[in-house]
Amino acid sequence: MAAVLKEQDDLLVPTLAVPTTPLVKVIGLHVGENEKHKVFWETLQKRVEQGETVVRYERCTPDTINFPPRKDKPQRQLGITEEDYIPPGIMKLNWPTKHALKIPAVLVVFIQLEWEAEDWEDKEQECAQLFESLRSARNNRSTRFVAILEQSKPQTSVPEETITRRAHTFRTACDLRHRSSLFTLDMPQGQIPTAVEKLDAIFFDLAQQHYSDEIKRVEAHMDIANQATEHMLFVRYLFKVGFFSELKGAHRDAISRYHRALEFLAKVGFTSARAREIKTVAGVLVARMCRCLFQTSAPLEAIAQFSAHVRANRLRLAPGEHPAVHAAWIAQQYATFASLFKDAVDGGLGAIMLQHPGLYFKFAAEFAVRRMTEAKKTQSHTPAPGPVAAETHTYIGQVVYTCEAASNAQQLQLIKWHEQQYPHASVVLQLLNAARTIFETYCVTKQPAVVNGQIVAREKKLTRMLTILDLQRAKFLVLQRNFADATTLARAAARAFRAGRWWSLLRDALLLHKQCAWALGATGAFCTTCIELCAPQIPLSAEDKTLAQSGIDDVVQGTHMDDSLSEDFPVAFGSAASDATTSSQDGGGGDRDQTDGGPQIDMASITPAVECKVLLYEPDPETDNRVRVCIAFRSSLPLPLRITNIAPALHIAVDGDGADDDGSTKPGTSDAPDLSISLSSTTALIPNSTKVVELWLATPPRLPSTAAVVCTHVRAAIVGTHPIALCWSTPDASMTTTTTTTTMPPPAQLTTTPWSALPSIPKTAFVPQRTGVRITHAHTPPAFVGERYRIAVTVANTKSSPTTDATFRVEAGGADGSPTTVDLLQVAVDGKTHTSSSDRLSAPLPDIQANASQTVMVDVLVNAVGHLAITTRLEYTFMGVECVAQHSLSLPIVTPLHTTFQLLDTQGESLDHEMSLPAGQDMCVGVQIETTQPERLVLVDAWLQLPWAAAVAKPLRLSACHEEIGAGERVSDLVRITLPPLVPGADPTTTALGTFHIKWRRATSTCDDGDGSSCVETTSTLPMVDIHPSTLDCRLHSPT
Amino acid sequence: MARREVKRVNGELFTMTYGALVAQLLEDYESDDEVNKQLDKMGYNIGVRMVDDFIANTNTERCGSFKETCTTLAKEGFRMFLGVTATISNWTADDKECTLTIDDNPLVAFVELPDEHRELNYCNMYCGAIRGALELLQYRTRVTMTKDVLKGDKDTQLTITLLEVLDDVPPPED
Amino acid sequence: MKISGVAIVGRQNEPLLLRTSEAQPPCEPIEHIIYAALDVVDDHALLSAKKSTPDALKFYLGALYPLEDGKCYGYLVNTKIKFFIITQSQAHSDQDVQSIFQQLHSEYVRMACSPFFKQDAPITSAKYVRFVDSLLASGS
Amino acid sequence: MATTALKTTSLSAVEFLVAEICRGSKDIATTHDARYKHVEAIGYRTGLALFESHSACISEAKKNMRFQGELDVIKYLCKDMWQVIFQKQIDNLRTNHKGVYVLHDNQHPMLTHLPRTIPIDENVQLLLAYPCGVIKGGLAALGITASVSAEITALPACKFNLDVRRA
Amino acid sequence: MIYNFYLYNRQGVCLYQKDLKRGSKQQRSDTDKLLYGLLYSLKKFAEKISPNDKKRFRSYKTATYKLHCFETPTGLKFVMCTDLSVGNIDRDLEHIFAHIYVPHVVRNPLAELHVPMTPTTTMQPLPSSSSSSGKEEEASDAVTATQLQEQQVQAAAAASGFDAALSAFLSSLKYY
Repeated sequence: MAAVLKEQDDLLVPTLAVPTTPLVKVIGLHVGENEKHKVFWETLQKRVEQGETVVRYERCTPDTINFPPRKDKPQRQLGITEEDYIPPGIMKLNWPTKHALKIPAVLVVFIQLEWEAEDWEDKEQECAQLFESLRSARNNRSTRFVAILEQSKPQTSVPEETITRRAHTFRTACDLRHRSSLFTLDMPQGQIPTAVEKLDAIFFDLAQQHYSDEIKRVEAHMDIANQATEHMLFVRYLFKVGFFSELKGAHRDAISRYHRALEFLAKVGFTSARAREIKTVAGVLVARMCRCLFQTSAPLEAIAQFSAHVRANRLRLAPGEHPAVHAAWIAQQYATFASLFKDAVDGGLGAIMLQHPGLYFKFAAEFAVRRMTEAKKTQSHTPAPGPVAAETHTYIGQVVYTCEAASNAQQLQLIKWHEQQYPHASVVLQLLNAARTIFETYCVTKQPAVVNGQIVAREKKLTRMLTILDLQRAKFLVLQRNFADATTLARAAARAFRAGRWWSLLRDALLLHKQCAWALGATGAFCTTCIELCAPQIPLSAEDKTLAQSGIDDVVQGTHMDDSLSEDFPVAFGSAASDATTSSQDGGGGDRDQTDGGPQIDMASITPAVECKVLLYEPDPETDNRVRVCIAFRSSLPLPLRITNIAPALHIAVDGDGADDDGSTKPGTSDAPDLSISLSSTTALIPNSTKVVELWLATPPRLPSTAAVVCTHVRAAIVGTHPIALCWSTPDASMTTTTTTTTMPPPAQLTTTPWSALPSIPKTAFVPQRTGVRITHAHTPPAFVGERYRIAVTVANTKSSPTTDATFRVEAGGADGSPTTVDLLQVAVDGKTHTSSSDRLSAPLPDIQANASQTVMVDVLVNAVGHLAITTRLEYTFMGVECVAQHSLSLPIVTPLHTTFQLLDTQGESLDHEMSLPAGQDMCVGVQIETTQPERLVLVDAWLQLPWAAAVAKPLRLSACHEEIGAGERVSDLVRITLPPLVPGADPTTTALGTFHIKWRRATSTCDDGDGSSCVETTSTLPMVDIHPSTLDCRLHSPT
Repeated sequence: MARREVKRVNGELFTMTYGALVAQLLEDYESDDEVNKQLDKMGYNIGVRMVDDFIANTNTERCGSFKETCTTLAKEGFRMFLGVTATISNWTADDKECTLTIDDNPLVAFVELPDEHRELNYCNMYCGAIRGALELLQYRTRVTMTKDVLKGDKDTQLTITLLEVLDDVPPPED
Repeated sequence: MKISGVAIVGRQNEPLLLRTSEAQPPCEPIEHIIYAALDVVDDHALLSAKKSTPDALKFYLGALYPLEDGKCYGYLVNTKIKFFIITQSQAHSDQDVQSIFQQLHSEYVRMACSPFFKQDAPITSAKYVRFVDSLLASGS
Repeated sequence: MATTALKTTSLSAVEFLVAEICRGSKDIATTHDARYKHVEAIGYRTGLALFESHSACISEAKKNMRFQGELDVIKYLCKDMWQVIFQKQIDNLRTNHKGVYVLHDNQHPMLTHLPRTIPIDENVQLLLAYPCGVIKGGLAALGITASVSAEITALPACKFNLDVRRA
Repeated sequence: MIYNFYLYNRQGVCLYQKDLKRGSKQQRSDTDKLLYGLLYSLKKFAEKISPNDKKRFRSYKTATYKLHCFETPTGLKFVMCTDLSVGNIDRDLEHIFAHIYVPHVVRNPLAELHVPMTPTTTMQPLPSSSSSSGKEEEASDAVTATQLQEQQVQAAAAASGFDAALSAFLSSLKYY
């Protein structure tokens, strides 16, 4: 990771990444030749590897070991103020490395010297000199010396007093007074490991002592320094103490020291000269703290600590400090922390979806981007800086352009130059990549999914976060000119955003995609994106939309494009045809087959800027048996667009299996449409107005009666030398069967009807069952018993084409077979009448012209109370298809007139049946007629008939004729009759006195013609009498 | 007047149903004007029913005057049906015209009138309802919206004009 | 608390309203923040579907994920509408955030009750936008 | 929530309005289907708004809590919302746990004023278009798409059949 | 005992009538018209002569029967003919209005107001039923059987509820 941060930042890397464990160096260990040494050394290494020890061991020779020189500081007495002494910087850059890598805490010297060696004195002298030299080299650092005397034979064999004596002299000679500074290695090879274990522990202790001494030393300085004023010094001291404590392994102490260091740092004057240095130091301090915190496995503290740090410094710019520099600094902070975090995680720390290193890499990237933009702001080609540029790297965070050495002008120039050289894009990209890899591992969640019945948890990637990252990555890939990868990323992102209807994001993705397509010369992809960019949903300034469209024009015209489109891309467009192949691979939302040379844009797979709807109308008479197709276009492009070769693909779907029919005939699939046509004339699409292209297609002469025409897709080409085909296809073919032709606006109105109101493809048309004929009855409810009822049946051809060989059928009874109480008399078609005795009649009908109508008269005789139910059918041929229209009528039938009789004597007293009358006696019959109907009726005539009475052969008329009665009114009248002598030999049985007849008609219907067409006669019987031949009288009976 | 207990329901239901109705009508008809008409018509049909329901629940004696009637309608009627009260004011000298002000008009709660429907009288049903109710009480009136909250006025106001006092239809002469 | 952005996302996770304060906009484009945050909301939704602890069913989802300079909070209501608040500076009491969400929601409901309200369409109601902006403005 | 802001109206007012909507549908639509759709659409809008505004606070206990699953929603519909709309609760809820629910309403307010004896024809069915729409819209507001149909068992009882389409 | 019951609206349409005089065969056809005329003039008369503004006319007696009339402000007239023994039954008539007419007719979503509720309204003269077959199809279409039925149903819907409730109520009256 650290590799990302160039220049100044790199210098910090050792400081930040330096190992913090005690360092022990070993001299005189000849692993090569000496078997024992070998074992000794390997055991140590093993311990290090297995983490049994924290000590770092290094082998070296007396002359390779070199302690960094300690530069002598001016001796300071108490009470000296900081005017006398201002350190040039806060912290030396190389200081931590010096102590962590160069200066050992313990120096172990192996010496092969037997206790009983003859030349003991000489050897002792050598050692003395060696240690002498080492000591001088050490220049009074507190590094501990340890000597190890190797013995070939075990000590026990040596007399006690020799050892003590010689040991003593040796110590004094080499000045190894310290208790644990002289050891002997006398055991056999096998026992060495145990010995090593002991020694390792001892070395560790010594190291601890060493670092404690160092701490004490530094603290001594602190005591004399002035807390109130010499902040920088205190920062330095505290840092040192902290660092030593780290080496010591006392992380908590370290943390607290660093903390205090920070506090002091905050007090240091924050001048533009120092700003950079101060912030860098702060960064270092915080980094060290976080490192400790992670090591003491307190990640949350670390995070809190760090975010506090960033929050404190985010806006902390010194006057005149260049924002780019600041952004760079923050970016670096994040990057550092991220890598620390990452290390911790790799070291087994658990992280969660919402707290993981990836986030911090992301943030780092954000600031890297900000740095870039800030740098761009002041971007003006600046020459390489002069000799001033010799950078001094003695102090942390001091660069030449921030140290007082350079003037402001120079500084600015240097910064510009520096930022200019800086490979921003790649840096950002690396950060983003790092972020993404980590995101991938954490953006995973368990999702319940139903697998054959039971619910199981399936892992699901939360891809949105990644998509966003990819979008950004794509952006920088473009800057890096890595267009191929950028394309793939951008397209994937675009797909996601399109699906989610995140238009503004989609726009960004598309713009990238477009740039790539441009650079790669992928015509198809380029045009696709351009078209989509113009879609109304995409938020884009008018100019940009225009730009996008002009891009298309350039392609179709094959003109070379100016660089107006995007800064400095290669003009990559050759002829569209040649690029067709490439475009088919990396073309945008799904280019399909390049059948017609140029690339094809499938509008169904993108957000279309040019919409297309197809409406199919039923065949028109003028265009005998041709389907009329209206193709409506609406373009959202800013400028007019000229298209040509408009070609709808129509299929004939037979109902029922229509669905799978369409399934097989989706656009793109091989089989050709049943009906097709291509309009070669060009059409201009005016922005945001509906343009309708109308054309007719011949249908096969005789379609099955359930056939329907289905449009599956439409193709059109943008006019130009390298035309680009557009293809609108049905979202899914299954819909085709469901759509109906009911709510279709007439072609004339298409341009005016709102676009949303237009039914969109797929659209079916020409469903032949739908007849063009309507049958209606004109009549007056209710029907009256006895009436001859004339029903005017109007057969109207509502279509604009004639109906041929029609037959009109009528039958008694409702369509549902409900019973009726009428007799069909006749059917009259313009004058000609057709009669039949049966309860069904039929008559041929002349052809009915378009929008004409034909009236058929159906006469029925209503013969009883009940229902007048008739059903009329019309069978006819329409567009060569047999059709049927049916209508049924049902009316209540009532008796309009009620008649009641009374038998009276001449005085008008009503006769009761006990009374007997002699023959020749006069009597009266009182008749009362009333109607319940609202309709007024006219009594044309009314008479009595007494068949049995020879005397009164002729009917006795009622005077109440031509009376008109309405609801609730009554007509009554008396007829005087003389009971005649009995007919000789008349059978003495009960017979009717006679019958009563009324002839009437509706007041509304005129009755100039005497015929019964409108006049109705209703008959009712008079009361009964019975006749006794014995006596010459008859006895009346009251009516039964 | 002894008022009987009237079953009451959450006011939102009425408001929202009415809103839904208006919105739907706007889809079905071309012009706002037609919608206004339809609302007025429906209002009338509701009004003629409401008035009987009202009388049945608050067994009111016939009000003496048009003035009295309007006041009752504003006070009692609105309270009973919509749970708000309206106030009658600005009587003309001849007591033939007044304005009815609906204090917090429940119909317009939540409503934000879109600009394309400036012509719409959102609350036009009031007019019809009042007209219908008064007509059954023998007053043929013209009711028009004069102020509309949705059009920026501070409250909803209707103007009621008495056109004619109806009398029982005499029996047909015969 | 400083609110730098407010977002409302519809049933199909399509954006209905995205507003940022001009004074202090969030560090990255609000689209990026919200789009990514949807992942976390999904996660919550799945969670609540599995276990039915009262907390899992709360409208208030708490902080969704950390931003460079703030947090993104989420609020998922019964009607599957998602509300988001982007704050600057890290620490806020949940009560405060929650109360803001409740205001946002109830105002939304008022708007949604308007008969002219279009379901699942980007929010155009001037009234509501004004309200949201007032929230953004009152940053303190 | 906005709910508290509003006063109450009389039940009759709502009845009159709905009845008039059904009657008025004649002026817009000719066929019965069209009329039914028209009325249902009005119900639908109502349901959307109504549930939108109520789904936040069902009960103090469940304030600002999400429903847990479909059944929870349906129960809410039968108890709380029915109370809001019709001042009663659904009397009986049946489900096959596969997305089909049957809500029995033994005394449906839309039908109470009808005489028991009249034949169940289109006009009577039309009265139920509104509640069906409300249910549909309400569920839609809560993100459930369902087909809703009502059938009258014996006046004034009726049952609503919900068929939830699961994605 | 109750002889018969009539309900008129202000237009003088007899919305409903009921004969309880068992087995009376006199023609109802015009009595309702006559009765309305009578009521009308009585009302006018009462309004003229009444000293104070309590103008309402409640009932009158003849040798054979007593007629009670209750009129709502909306001009609905509830009329009942009873025998002489019956006292003031305003309360009952008002009850019929408030608890039978309103719930069963006014609040009945299917009922048409102000059309006669007798189930035999099928024969109501219909606007477009003028038998001119020359008229456009639409006109004659308007009179298809289905529409007749619809009207019947609605009238019946209004009637049956009201009818049932009314007779139930009447029979509950002690002077029934």
